[in-house]
Amino acid sequence: MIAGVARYKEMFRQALRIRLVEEKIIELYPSDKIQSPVHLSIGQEAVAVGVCEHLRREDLVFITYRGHAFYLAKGGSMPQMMAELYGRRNGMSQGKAGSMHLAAPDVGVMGASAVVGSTISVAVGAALAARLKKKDQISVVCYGDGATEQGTYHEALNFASLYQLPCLFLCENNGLAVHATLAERQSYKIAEHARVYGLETIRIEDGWDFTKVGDVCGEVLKAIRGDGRPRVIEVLTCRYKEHVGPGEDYAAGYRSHAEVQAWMAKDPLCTDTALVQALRPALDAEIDEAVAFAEAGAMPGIDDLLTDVL
Amino acid sequence: MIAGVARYKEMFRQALRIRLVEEKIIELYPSDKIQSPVHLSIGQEAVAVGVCEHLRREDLVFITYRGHAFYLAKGGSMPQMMAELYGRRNGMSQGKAGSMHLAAPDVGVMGASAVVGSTISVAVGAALAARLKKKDQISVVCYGDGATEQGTYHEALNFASLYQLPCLFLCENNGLAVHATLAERQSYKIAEHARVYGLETIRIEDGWDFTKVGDVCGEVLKAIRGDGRPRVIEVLTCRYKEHVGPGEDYAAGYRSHAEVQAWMAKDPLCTDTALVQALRPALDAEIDEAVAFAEAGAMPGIDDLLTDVL
Amino acid sequence: MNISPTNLSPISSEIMPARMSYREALAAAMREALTRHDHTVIIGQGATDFKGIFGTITGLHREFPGRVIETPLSEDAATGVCIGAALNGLYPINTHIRADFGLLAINQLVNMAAKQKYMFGGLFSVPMMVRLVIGRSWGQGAQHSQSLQSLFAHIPGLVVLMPSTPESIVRSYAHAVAHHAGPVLVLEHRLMYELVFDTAMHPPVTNPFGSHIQRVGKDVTIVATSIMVLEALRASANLARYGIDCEIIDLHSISHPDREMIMTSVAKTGKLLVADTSWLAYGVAAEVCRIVAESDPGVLKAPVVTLGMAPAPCPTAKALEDLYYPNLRDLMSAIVRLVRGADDPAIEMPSEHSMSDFYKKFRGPF
Amino acid sequence: MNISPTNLSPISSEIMPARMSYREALAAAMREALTRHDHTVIIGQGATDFKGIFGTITGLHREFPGRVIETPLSEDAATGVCIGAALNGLYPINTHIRADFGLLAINQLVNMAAKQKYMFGGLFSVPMMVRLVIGRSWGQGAQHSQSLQSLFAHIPGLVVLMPSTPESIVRSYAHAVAHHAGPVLVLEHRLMYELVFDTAMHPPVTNPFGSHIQRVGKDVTIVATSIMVLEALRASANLARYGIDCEIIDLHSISHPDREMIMTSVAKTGKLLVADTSWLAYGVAAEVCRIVAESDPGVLKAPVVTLGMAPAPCPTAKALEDLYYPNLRDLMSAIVRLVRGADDPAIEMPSEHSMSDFYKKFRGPF
Ligand SMILES: Cc1ncc(C[n+]2csc(CCOP(=O)(O)OP(=O)(O)O)c2C)c(N)n1
Ligand SMILES: Cc1ncc(C[n+]2csc(CCOP(=O)(O)OP(=O)(O)O)c2C)c(N)n1
Ligand SMILES: [Mg+2]
Ligand SMILES: [Mg+2]
Repeated sequence: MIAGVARYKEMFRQALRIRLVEEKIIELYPSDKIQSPVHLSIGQEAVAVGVCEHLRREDLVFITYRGHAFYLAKGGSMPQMMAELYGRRNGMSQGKAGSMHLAAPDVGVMGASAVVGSTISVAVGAALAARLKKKDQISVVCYGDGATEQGTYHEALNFASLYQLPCLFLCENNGLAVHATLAERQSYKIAEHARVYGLETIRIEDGWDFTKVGDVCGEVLKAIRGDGRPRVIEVLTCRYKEHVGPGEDYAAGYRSHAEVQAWMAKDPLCTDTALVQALRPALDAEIDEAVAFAEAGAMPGIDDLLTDVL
Repeated sequence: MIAGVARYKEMFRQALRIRLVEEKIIELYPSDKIQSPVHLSIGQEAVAVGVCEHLRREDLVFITYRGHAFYLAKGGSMPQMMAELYGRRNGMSQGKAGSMHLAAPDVGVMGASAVVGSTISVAVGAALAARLKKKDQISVVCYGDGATEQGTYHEALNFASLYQLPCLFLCENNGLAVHATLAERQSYKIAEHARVYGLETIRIEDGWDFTKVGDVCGEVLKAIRGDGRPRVIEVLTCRYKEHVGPGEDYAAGYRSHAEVQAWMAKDPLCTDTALVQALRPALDAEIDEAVAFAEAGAMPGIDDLLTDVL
Repeated sequence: MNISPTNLSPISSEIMPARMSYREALAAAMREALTRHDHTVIIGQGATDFKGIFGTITGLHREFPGRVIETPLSEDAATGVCIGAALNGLYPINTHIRADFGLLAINQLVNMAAKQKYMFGGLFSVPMMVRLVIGRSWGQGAQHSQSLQSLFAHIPGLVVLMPSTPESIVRSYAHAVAHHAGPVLVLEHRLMYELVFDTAMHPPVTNPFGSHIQRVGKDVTIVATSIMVLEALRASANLARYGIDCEIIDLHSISHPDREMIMTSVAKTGKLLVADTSWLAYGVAAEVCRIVAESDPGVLKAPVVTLGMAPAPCPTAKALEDLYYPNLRDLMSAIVRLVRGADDPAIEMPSEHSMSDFYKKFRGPF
Repeated sequence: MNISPTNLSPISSEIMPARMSYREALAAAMREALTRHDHTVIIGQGATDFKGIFGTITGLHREFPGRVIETPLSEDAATGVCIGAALNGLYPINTHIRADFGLLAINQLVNMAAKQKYMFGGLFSVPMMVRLVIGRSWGQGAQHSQSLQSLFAHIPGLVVLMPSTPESIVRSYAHAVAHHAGPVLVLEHRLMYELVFDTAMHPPVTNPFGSHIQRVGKDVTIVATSIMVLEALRASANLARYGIDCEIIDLHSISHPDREMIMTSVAKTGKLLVADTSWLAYGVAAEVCRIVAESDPGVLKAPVVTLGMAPAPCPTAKALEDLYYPNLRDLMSAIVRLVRGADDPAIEMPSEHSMSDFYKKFRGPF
């Protein structure tokens, strides 16, 4: 691991890279070049960056429709992702996937699902295969706080714990499912609930702090690599944009803008403007290239329509 | 409530009545008059008898395929049940239900389901209706330990707790789901797990003791009637027969006969043979009448086949 | 059961004005249900939020306190809750913003709701409605675009409807709430929500749970569902100028299609085209073919033509999605070939390639 | 994908002896899968218990330690686990002792397994098998008797099979494990488990994922599934004595029926009867009618006749169940009427009323 300042800078760069990609998406959106729902991670980047710091290429992450951050942090190709959002043939899934279904198996980004909670047990199954095939590999599943309300979550925690499989349950708790708050939806505390299954569970409150997230994830992943047992991390985080789409919807009144502003006041990507300035040019160039790659892509056509069905 | 000995005797009678009905089923089974899977409650009668001591006619119980005990304890008609097992027109569901789907809405026995876990949320919904319609009514759902592994259980506990609905979750924990033990299936403790949802939960270890079950249920039901909030009771119990069917399968080796024998040694229905002798004649007569009623029933026919579909 | 025509009183213009969008009709139906029937409740994810299930129930939770109920992300339990509530005196309306999520509730719908009445020999009934919105366009992709009517319509005990007009919504939803004591599933098409209808232009609905003739014609029978009814109307209007006269049956009742209406029409026209919103295999296309094949296939003067989604999951890219769904041109060509026996170069085909370009108001992000 | 015929090598008599029950064929297929393919695992409730999924995998957990895996009562997660395991190099075989419980797993099967390959443009594949056992008789009732093939066959991306003979099991299961990198659902019929087949009596299987001609005839085409294939064979044997010559197509591949085989046969016979194990509406009956109606309904010399479960949930009482399922007499009468145009009093009808009386070995409690 790169020590101290260098590490901070590198993680910052990763997080900023994600944010700038998503800001580019916001900028492009009115052009209708991206005709697909986009669930932005702006505000939540530190989670992906923190976990991925300690993941190896062969480790797997199972993600959701809100998947840009994890895809990029785990090493997915930015140009191919942009082309995928554009619905082009040079996207990694030839436009069949779009923003909601990012994947890059070559770097361990397993497919994102847009059905809430549906990848949790899938990740457990991948861990089962890792165990049986004696792979030195961790299976990480990222899901939102809302996903914990699905029955499948209960089933998957139980299965993973029973068989003591090498997986990490990573809950990105942004306090919202679409527009509903935790209090409207949950009678339990996520971390406490997970512990009932005999799963060691850590809760990170400062989800804006990528180094802190990285530290904790580093420890936990090391433990999983050591004993092959499943663990849970809950990270509190904050989504700055509307649930889906490029806008802000503070005016809708379902949450307080002040709370988000308080979070932003701690978010290095908002506060460390000097570093943003320093890193931005290179990142902007990379992003522009990705956009150019996407724009140059051919449209998929009738020859693609019925391939890969079976 | 009837005090002391009289109460013991009455509850004993209720429990014995159930056991004798099921022993009659065992006796009849080789005749192929009952051509339907039977999931016997022998060994578990005290649970139904204990809970139903404190339920009113208008209270609802949602039960499972292993439903003879609850059906009878809540006041369902024995002749109609027997006729239902015989597949006759004078069964309460004209033979369409059979042993796995007992119901008697006039006394609050809501339909039994043979899909494990599927009535749990249904009971919660009935409690929601009770709340909205301002009925003074408790909705009780009985389910096995295995049912707690279904995702729907998690969802239903959360829903009931969030809306604080007047229902009782009653888990009959016989330690087995078909032939699988708790250790093979559960990483959590049922009572501890339920508490995570903010539900007051009581665990009864002496599930053979109907007065004890009655005492605890009485308290808990009183509390629910008082504040309208949901609660959970887990009762440890013991199934003496095979999972489904009239036989014993100790030879199969999936559980120890000794443990069951230890349980039987405490079970009043096994030990208090004097009281059995005293009560038996009247109960046998009632049961014989029920069987006669069933045998006299007409077979359902083509006119019944397509009624009550929509 | 109550799936046959009832005596219908006229709909007040307050509930159904002369011009009205599909969404407005849904909103009117929901408000009516809550206003006229005390025991009606609405249960769903996002039921109380500011978007109000795409604007169909916005604000109702304030107007009817306690009767519009948010649920956690727990489709299975929410459906079970509705069944239990129905068993105990309420009329629950359960919403899903995508039909795809209905798969998480299917155990409750198929193993429980559909069977409660029969399985217990009539001791119970489960009056409730499930609203399933079919997603389409703006990159819904494979998991937000399914049109699962045939899965449910295969199951005895369920009534499955696909309203295609405001009147059909207003009539059938009111009938369900007031007169049918069983589970009714309605599949609403998201692409139509903002479409404004001239309500008088559609023939009046006579059987709320039945099929409707939307256009009388003699050359070909088009049996269509949901948005494909509107496409069929557009195609027919275009083709009428060339002397092709289509009869259009709005199937509407997917679970209980009007066999007689279909057979009478096909006997007259001799030609049948089925246009559905889902896959052809084991879908509406298949079921309509069964009706004809079992009744009298001899009336067919040509093979049946079927249109639906391509046999693949739905791709996200617009370029592919436009190929995935049949468009107006595909439909018109199919009709022309069926009626004339071959393409007819004299008939001008629309240039439009994408249905969503026509139903313009549908634009992301949601 | 690999759903077309491959060069099939002969099956050793060790795996398929001359006389063998359906259950024994399943057991042989399961053992073969574990023996020949290191990456195969079996996952299901009761997978390691002494009953071993009705005797099809008994003891395998001891023979193949760690590869036969018990699961909690969590159908959804168990299926998800299988999908994840498949994505990461295993070939999971997931068992359900009743097809009805598949509804608890359908979100994973339809929204995930069926779409993994297409949705990601070919980046993933999900090689796995799901065994769904159809319950029947001995009072299975509404929730333990469903035959849900059409729900799955409606969904692109799934292969759905219903083997009716030991050879079909051995061939298609081996093909799935060795050659098809996608989800395969097999529906096995509980009533056939103890039925002993004379394996040489059935024509050899040439396409493991295809349809098979089980009997060549000229008077009527019977397209049948699963146990109805055996019923059709029994009916045909009886009727042959009266000069009625049936052709029987074992549909087998519910998701990918052999359209050409069906059309060639119907073109020859002019008469079609479809006998399926499920409801007619939106079922196999409908899909086969679609194939004919789309291809060439003109070949039909009479309306298609369809047989399946009555349009209701399954009743428990034997007296009703016997009416609920078509029996041999129903099938024979239907064939006679279709071929002869009317009942023929000269033809002796079997007295048997219940199919389960014939498949005698099936007796409760389970
Ligand atoms: C099974 C299912 N139900 C409902 C939805 C609609 N939906 C999409 S995202 C979402 C909220 C999910 O919240 P959470 O899990 O906290 O993730 P977040 O969006 O906050 O990242 C909902 C309800 C869905 N996609 N899938
Ligand atoms: C959803 C579902 N999965 C599997 C089954 C098969 N099955 C029937 S009873 C049973 C065991 C249930 O155990 P438990 O809940 O503890 O109840 P018990 O039988 O012990 O009373 C199982 C797995 C089923 N009926 N439904
Ligand atoms: Mg969230
Ligand atoms: Mg149990």
